[in-house]
Amino acid sequence: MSEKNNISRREFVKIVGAGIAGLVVGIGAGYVAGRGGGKTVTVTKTVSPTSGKQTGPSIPSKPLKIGYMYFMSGPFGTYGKMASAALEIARDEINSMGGVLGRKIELISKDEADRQHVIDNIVKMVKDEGAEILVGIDSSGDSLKLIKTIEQELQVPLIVTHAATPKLTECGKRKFIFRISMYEEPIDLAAAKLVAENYPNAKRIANIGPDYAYGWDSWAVFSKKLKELKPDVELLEPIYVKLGTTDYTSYIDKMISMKPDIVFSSLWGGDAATFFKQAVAKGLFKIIKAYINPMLGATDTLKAIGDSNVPSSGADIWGSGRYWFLYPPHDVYTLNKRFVEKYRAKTGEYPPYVAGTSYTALYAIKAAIEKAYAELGKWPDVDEFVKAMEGIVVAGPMGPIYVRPEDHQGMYYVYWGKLVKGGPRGFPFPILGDLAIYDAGEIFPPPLKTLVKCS
Amino acid sequence: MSIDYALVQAINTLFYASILFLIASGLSLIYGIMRILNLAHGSFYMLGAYISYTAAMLWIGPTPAGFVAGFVLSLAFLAAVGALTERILIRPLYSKPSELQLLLTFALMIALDDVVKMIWGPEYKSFTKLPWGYMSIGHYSVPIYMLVVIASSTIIGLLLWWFFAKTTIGKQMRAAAYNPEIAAALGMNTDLLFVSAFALGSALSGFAGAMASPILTAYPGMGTDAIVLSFAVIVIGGMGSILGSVVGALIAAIARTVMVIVYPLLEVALIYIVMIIVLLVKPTGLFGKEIVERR
Amino acid sequence: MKILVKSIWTKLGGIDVLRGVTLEISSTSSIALIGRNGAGKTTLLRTILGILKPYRGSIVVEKGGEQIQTTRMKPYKIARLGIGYVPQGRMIFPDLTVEENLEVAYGSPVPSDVLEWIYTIIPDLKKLRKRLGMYLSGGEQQMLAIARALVRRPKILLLDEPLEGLAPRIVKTITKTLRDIREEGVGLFITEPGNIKRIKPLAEKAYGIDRGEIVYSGNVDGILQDPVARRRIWGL
Amino acid sequence: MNRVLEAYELRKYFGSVRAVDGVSFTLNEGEVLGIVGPNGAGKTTLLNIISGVIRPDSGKIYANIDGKKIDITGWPPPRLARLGIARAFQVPNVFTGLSVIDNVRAAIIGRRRQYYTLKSYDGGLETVDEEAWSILGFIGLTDKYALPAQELSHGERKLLDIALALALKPTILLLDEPTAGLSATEKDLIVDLVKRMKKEAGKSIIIVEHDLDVVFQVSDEVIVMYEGRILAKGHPDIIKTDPKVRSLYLGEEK
Amino acid sequence: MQRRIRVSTWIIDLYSVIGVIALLSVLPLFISSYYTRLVAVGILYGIAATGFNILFGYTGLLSFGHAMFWGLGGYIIAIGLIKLGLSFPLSVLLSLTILVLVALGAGYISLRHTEIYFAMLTLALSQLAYAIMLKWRSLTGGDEGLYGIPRPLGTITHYYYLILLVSLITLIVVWLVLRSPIGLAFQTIRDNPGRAETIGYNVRRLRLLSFLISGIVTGIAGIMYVPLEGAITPEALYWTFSAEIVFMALLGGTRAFLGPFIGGIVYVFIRDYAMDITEYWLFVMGVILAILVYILPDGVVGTIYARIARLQRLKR
Repeated sequence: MSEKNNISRREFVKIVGAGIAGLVVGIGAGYVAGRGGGKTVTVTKTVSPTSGKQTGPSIPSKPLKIGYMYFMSGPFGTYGKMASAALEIARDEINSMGGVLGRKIELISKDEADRQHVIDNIVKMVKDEGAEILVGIDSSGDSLKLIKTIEQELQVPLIVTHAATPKLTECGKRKFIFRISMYEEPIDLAAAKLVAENYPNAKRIANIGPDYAYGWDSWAVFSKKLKELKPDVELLEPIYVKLGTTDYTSYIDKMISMKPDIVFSSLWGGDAATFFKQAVAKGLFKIIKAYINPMLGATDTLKAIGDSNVPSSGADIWGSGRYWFLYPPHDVYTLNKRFVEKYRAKTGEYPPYVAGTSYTALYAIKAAIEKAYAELGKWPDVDEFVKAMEGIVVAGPMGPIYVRPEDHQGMYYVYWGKLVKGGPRGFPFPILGDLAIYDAGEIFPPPLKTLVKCS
Repeated sequence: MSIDYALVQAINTLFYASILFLIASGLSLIYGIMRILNLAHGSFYMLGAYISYTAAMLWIGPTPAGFVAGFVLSLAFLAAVGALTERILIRPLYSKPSELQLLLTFALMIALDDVVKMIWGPEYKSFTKLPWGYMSIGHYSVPIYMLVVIASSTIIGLLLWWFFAKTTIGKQMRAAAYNPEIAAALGMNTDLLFVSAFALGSALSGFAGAMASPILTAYPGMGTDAIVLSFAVIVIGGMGSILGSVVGALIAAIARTVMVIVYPLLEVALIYIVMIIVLLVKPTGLFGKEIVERR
Repeated sequence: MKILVKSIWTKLGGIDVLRGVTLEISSTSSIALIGRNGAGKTTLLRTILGILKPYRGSIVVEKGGEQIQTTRMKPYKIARLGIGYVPQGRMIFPDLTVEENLEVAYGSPVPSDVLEWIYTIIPDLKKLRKRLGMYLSGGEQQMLAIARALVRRPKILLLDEPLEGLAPRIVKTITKTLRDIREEGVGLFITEPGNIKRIKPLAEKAYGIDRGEIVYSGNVDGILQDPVARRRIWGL
Repeated sequence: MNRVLEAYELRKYFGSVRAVDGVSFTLNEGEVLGIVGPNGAGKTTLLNIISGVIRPDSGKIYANIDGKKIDITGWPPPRLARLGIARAFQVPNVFTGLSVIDNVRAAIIGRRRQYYTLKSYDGGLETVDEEAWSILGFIGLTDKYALPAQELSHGERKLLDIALALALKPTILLLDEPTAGLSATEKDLIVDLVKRMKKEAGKSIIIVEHDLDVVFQVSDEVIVMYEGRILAKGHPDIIKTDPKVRSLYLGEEK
Repeated sequence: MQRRIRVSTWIIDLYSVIGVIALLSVLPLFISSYYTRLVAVGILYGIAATGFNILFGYTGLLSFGHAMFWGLGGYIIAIGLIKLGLSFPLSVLLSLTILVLVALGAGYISLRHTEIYFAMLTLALSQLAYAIMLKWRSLTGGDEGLYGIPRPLGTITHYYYLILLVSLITLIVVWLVLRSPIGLAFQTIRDNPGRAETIGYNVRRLRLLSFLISGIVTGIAGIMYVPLEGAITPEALYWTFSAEIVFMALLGGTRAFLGPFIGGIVYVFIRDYAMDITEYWLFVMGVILAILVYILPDGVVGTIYARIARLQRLKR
């Protein structure tokens, strides 16, 4: 696998290289594009960083208010807590460097768990509390619900850091909405490749996912791609369960009775952990070859699963996510190392993927504003900000992210990792061991093209 | 369908029915004796789950001793919570319209969700280990823990039967359920009987939470789903009847498993369809007696 | 022991059912309270027992030289002072057996000596021990209701229309039983809708009640001679 | 004299209990028929049969209203009400949340079936109000018209209950223990009202009462029931001295 | 005898409705568009609670499933607008038609009982509707619900006035019905169904009528809410929302005509405030509700009415 990864890595560097032309990066950070020594790409600052006390006449003096919304309570409440911790780290860093063109960042927030009032609350942050830019959104459904409100009513930029439905960016170009984080389609496409390449004998493929668009779309993308790569697979009747289901035992035994070789599952958060534990208890992993979960690379889920539940034999368990705190490796990519250390100092935990992407979002905002300032010599208005965001490259803990202008979608590599016990490696929870890295250029569909039905 | 498969699904069903029975029997006995529909009953289930988590994961560790300590603690704690709830919150409302009792328990329900978040945080609390190992049935596997839960709830069911059939205080509760005024005038301490009944019902719910959470995990809001299912169970079985709770729980669990296997689309809906049919055909439930509203 | 009822007023469902009732019940006498249906007899008993609270007046239990205010006391505490209650319509717990009915009133399985004592007074119950309350006949239920009131060995027994709705033969049996109980040194307070003949063998003294007011107090025969009481209670 | 109500051999058994066991009687137009008897004699069951709450096991009831003789056996209360047989209840059966006048209006509107209109019930239906005020005047509750029924005294509620029955413009009025729960003075109000309903409003009335004193004051004929049967029947003065009745009530020797 | 009747409380209610709506109509001039939206939500909650109260406060039936009408009204207009591509008026018409059918069906079934069994039947029916909306993915979007629902009249403020107009009409129609003999009939059934029957009312038919009107009014609120929010999820039908509707009605007072309407608005503002001061806002709501139960069982408006009534009586 390493040979192939070397190739894809080079592909990726090309894309980043393309984006680098004339780019402004808020952080001067070294990026080492490879594990254990490869070619080093240094992201150079073509425009001098605008940190410091830089206040022109056109720059407002009041703080820059950024509103964010995540699940702060309920079954997925940890996601918000983790993301907001990361946002606070980024805010403090930026503010200690003098803010964005001298404007300090101020964060305000609302709870996405209040499902009936997601839109109300977003509107409140903008109209009533004066948020100039929005960040966040955990649920795909909520992100789609917000499109109309953001694009037509509010007309403020929204940087999505978590919601992963292709429909958000790939079903028509949004004007004010950007997504800095990985979306589900490349991860699912990579999963299909992973299965096709590593499990040539696997025939029967089962699915259990949450009963909403994310669950259906993930299976649709994965299964379509897999059928294309490996026409002999048999796709079993997919199982969908209500979000927040706690008793999977009957489903698991039903699945066992279907005798699958591979189980694909897009369950996430607490649901993923609950399912996993019951699957262990029910011996599912003893009878299958591999378990593939695109959302397993979440530290909170892994913590809930616990080392004791990692089967020592049986199926390979693969997980992915938007960011894995051990990649790029700390010894070669100091930004990631620094972020993990800061996050641990603040929360006592290892950063989950939502932390990585939300942290990066603030730097993307900073970079875009400074880029626009460099070109226009003034604080950008909304349209100018949008223009600056398009094509920007920003370095986050996961490495540089290139924001594709055509669809406002952030691009970087996809990783898949195999679940191993964390204890022996010094972690208090299971971690993803050997990583398979899929280059963005290779795995991303072209902009505004998706296997998912858009209507 | 192979016999192995049928067997494991039967065990899954019994496990689910056991939990439902424990919650619903508590709700049912409180209603039967005191005519109070406690909406916070599901929240007591949730509290039981968290206490068990605290004992087994935070204090003692996921050993059999930790789990057993969790069961016992949640039973005791929820008995106390139930007693205090009846004594302090509900008793002043006995003379008021029953809507107010319903609203008060609703208030308690939503408040307890947040209390749990304040103490334990909003995330899923998941037990990383089940005690007592696993058993194989064909190429299926069954955690012994599930069998322990089924056995425990069977024992609890028998104990409840024994309590109401054989002990004086159990019989006094039945007497008070029939006519609390006469019971009091004959010298029975009905205040104590009501507190005890409420405590017992609440303890059952807490115990259910403690038993369920190692497999089903604990999370804020788990009570809201549990209470509405319990309503279905006791309406089907008959409000106030312990045997009704057994049968109602079995019907709910069987309906669910069958739907999971045959037609998952209807899984969520079926229990309410059964509930509606029972209410229309036999409003007192399969084993219920006529319930006289009491003010 | 004595129960002193001092000009109590009690409302039931917004109705003044008792309008200043004063009377005295003692453990050394057998008293009849005679009044039509709805005159306030049951309400009076329920007020004495603390099930209903008077909004004016007071009730005092005199016991062993002590004066105990029971006006605001909980019913079970009043009962435990030594007051037994045989409610109107018997109110036997239907899904408990005869012995269980006694057990719940006693508070634990009834000790054999108490049980023996009860069975000597009411021998008919012995063979019905295991029968459910709902399967007893009216007379049997009445026997059980009396037995149930006796298990705590009260000093005073309040009986609400114990002879009502029973066949003459059963009335005789119950009457005998009650006289035996009286012999055992238990005071009786018996309400009666108006049949002087059947209450006479049981009562040493009578009160007349009409529309929540005591309209007569004296010996049993005298009530028919009193023109006011006679008109108000019987209209004859 | 017109017999507005005739009942023949009414029977109703509950299991082995013969609550009403072959009772026949007639009610003459403009007269008051009193039904008395000790507890459990079957008075209430009889009244429930006449007012249609209970269907008799056997027997017939006929009404002669507006010159037609109609078999009304087993008719439900609303149908009887439409025909002109209304009942007042032992426990005042009024609409506690409504004001006194609205109680009466509701009954008048119900009788007239005037409810599919968007006119206000609260003053918008003038003929209804006219009638309501006259009933309140007759019954003596005019001063309390605005009070919610739940704030009335028990006696006033009894009056309102009778007012509801009167609002149905009945030919025959069935009164179930109209003085139960009343004080001695309130009782006289009712006695007076019953007399006026007979004399001034020309109602034919059946009254079931425990208080013989009341019955003797108002009735033209009295039926004494015992164990489901008629023990004696006749003019109040005759009944008063009937030894069977005295024995029944006082336990005196026959 | 011909004394003049004291001014009818119904006239006071009408003036209150007009006064409150007038007040609400100038409100957007003074508050931000966020608060305009919030008030709009409050108004619609108020209408939903008013609908509920026709059944509960006036007819004496405690429904524990009124979220069904709110949610179905919302879902059907959303389906009409985005799945069937109907115009706004046509979608409203479709939604109302289906609401009538559902209300008649649900009423026919649940009115076989009263009191606790009625509450349980309405609960079961609404949970069934919830399950159907959750699972009929092709039509309802499943868990995720429907979104991107266009709002007629564009801006919030314009739509606010449409909501206000609809609310005014709805309140006046409800007012007309409740002060008509039908409303009196409902109240007689609430107080004493047996007697209502004997004085000539067809109790079952009138209960069904009340259920129908009640369901439609709550449904209208749901219909208007969805274009405001632009989205709907199955939570709109979950039983806890039914309980919230009960909460709103009792908050305002079920014995006062405007009680539930004011209750809805107050509810939204309490919640908004609670959410601002703490993430544990549900706890705050629970405590407020509990306090209400003990000290203000007649609700906010109901208590004011009772005070006024007592003053009036003292004067006379």
